[in-house]
Amino acid sequence: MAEIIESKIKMKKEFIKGLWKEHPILRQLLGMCPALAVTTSAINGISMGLAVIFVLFFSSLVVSLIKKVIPPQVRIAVYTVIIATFVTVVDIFFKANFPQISRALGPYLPLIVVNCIILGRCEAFASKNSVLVSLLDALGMGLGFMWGLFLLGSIREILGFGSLLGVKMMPPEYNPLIIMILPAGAFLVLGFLVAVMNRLELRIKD
Amino acid sequence: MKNLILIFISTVLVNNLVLTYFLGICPFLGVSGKLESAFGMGMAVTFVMTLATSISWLIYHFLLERFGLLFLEYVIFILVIASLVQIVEMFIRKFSPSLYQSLGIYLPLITTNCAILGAALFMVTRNYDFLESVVFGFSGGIGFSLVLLIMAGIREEVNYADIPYAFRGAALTLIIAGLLALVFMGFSGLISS
Amino acid sequence: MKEAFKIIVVLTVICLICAFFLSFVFSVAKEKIEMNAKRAIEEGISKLAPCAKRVEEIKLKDEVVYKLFDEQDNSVGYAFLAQGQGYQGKIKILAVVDSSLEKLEGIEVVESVETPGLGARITEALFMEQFKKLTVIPKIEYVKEEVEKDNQIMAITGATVTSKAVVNILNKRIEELREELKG
Amino acid sequence: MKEVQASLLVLGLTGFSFSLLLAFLSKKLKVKEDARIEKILSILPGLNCGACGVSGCRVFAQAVVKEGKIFSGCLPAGEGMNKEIAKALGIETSVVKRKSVAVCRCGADDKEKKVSCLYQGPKTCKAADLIGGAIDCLYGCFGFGDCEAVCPPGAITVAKGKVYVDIEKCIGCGKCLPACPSNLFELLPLAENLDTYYYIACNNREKGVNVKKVCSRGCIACGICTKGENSPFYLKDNLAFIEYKKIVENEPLEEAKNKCPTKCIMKFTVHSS
Repeated sequence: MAEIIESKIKMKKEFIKGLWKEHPILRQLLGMCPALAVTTSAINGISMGLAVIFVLFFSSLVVSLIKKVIPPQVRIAVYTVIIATFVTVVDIFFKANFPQISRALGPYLPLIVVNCIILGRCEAFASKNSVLVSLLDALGMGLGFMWGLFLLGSIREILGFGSLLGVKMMPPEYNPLIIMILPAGAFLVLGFLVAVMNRLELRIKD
Repeated sequence: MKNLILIFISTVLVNNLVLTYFLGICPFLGVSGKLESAFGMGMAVTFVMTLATSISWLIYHFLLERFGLLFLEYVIFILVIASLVQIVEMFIRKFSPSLYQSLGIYLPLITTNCAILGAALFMVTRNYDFLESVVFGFSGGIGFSLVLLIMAGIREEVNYADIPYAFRGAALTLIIAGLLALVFMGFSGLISS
Repeated sequence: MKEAFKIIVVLTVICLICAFFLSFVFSVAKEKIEMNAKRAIEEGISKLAPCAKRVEEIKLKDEVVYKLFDEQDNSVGYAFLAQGQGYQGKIKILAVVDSSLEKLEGIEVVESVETPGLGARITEALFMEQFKKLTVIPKIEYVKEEVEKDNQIMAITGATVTSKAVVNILNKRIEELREELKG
Repeated sequence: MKEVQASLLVLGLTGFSFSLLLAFLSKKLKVKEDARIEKILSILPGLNCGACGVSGCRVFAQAVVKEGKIFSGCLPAGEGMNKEIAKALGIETSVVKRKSVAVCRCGADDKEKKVSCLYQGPKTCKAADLIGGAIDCLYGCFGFGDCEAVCPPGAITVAKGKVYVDIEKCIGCGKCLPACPSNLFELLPLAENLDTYYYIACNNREKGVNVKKVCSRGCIACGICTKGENSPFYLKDNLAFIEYKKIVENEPLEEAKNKCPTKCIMKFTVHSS
């Protein structure tokens, strides 16, 4: 009985850590490329987050299942091919059912394939732990990634376009800061977000 | 010939893959701590990227377009890149263990380096011919190494500065990268094709 | 030897499984994607040329051009897709021109990856309005200050490269159309 | 259906050719490395934390294979994994126990340390030691956390100018000793039978009256602690020390701790096995 409870707590811990303690973008600094590129609006952030969750979930599932069979030399090649397959499925799915989201995400949807989170999680986690734990970890990381993207997307959208999720937020005479949409703005906003995260982490620690 | 030089300058300075397209940020933040590991990483990425774009161009034109298998695009490109990186990893491990030690975790991360796949995908959307895509891959790698070295130089200076606790480490690197991106935007008027 | 053999088998088998899985998913979704693309074009055409009721596809070289007919079935003009290299990537434009190929009914930028806030402003109505009823002969020109002739449009400040790209793409495509249709 | 065969052919062929290349190269470029290192690496958690006193897991695995024994044990892994490593190496291992714990010979915090000038140099102990003047006491702790930065398992935290060593986490690797410019750290040997230990949290070798001027918690070499019979304390150039070998039981130490006027004798207990 004790092990079941203990393993339950462990499971919960694996899931929770992705949401805050080991947040993929703000703490581990993985998956920055899409995080910076796509978050010119909150909607893009969410759809990219959803796509990442789908791909992360299924690749962790497949990787943790077949991890014993793969010889070390080909390990990266095999993992990336699996991830690429799932991303193409997502790409086709978005093109078929949500053409406008697929246009909005544009070239950055395939970049999930090389998204450091997914291979990072597969390489560091899924290839060393059991199936269920890696799935929980994948879900945790995916959700963490999504709310990170949403937060980043909404900040940049509010400052850059003066709107949130397309709804006008700012008074009309607010002229939007174009820099927020440009690459430089993305770096700066994310830099400050990581700093805020460090500050919060520090206050929790002492 | 003029067109090739144009591509080279525009990819290294104007549309730098890292600073304007956000490609390759993970190794950019991770490896830019020390100058020699940044240089090692830059050279490895340039090598892999040049080879990857040329092989991807060949596969794209002779295999994918002819059989109409465009949906295989991502899988094939990433397979090429992953295998190339695996080969580079074997070479570095065999011939310079010290560089292998300092690159450590970041060597496999080159495969997940968005810059390389990004370069291959841009080469497709901009439908360059073979020579242009080789130059594009090479200049993409050079641009990546250039920005990586600049960042490594700055960060080695920053280690001696007195930084508030919250901004230590990655947060400051991101802000430096933001300022670098602003600087590189200055180049945008350079080429008016 | 066993190690090398294992590498070859594993990688090839994984590739084959992925290939099969992908092609299966693609063949299922293929019609839907084509249907979406067609619907997007139809929507564009109906928006640009409300009077067009019937659309007829003509194959020219490898591009598709749509001949438009109104209720009385006389040709009202042509709709065509033109694409080219913008500042940062591909720009795709759907344009409708009258049957004499002299006046543009209007254009709609279908796809573009231009810098948000600058180049991306070509997708806003303000820019596209200028192309309504724009004469196309000899060819469209762009100016920085105010417009004098009726074949000129004003470029977006800060995104002259993108505006120039749009004008060039249209001119090139209309030129091609002129030879194909007249010739 | 055409796509299915075509894609099978194309992807299969590319995959096959690259796997051929990889297989061939992996054999030709085989780096002659002991297979056991890979085996150990797969057991280790792979955190590269340095708690074993070495720079990373791969280096730890290589060292363990080279020396044939587990020299300091992987702390995050805990007992279970160390036994597994031993099994993988085919050697039996005595239960991995740390032989000593680090203590800091300065227990005064910001309030107790007198500071008469405003130090604005770089916030590292090494710099403060070079420039001087951060605190009045010439032997004391600057509190800028050079030790905290270097401690592999992160056992040391510096808060309000005072060094706290988390006894459970400390693995006795001794990396903090060279890191502290005032050499305040010393490795206190852990005995089998004892679980509470005492140490003097002061390093000031000035006369008592001068110590009072710079710190309210420093050892003024009054010698009260050395008075009791067979007490392990002894005085050497105005500072109290403990002769650890002479300790039989803790009675005299506890007594001296209470009698000490400036309360600079510290105590800690070790819980884990």
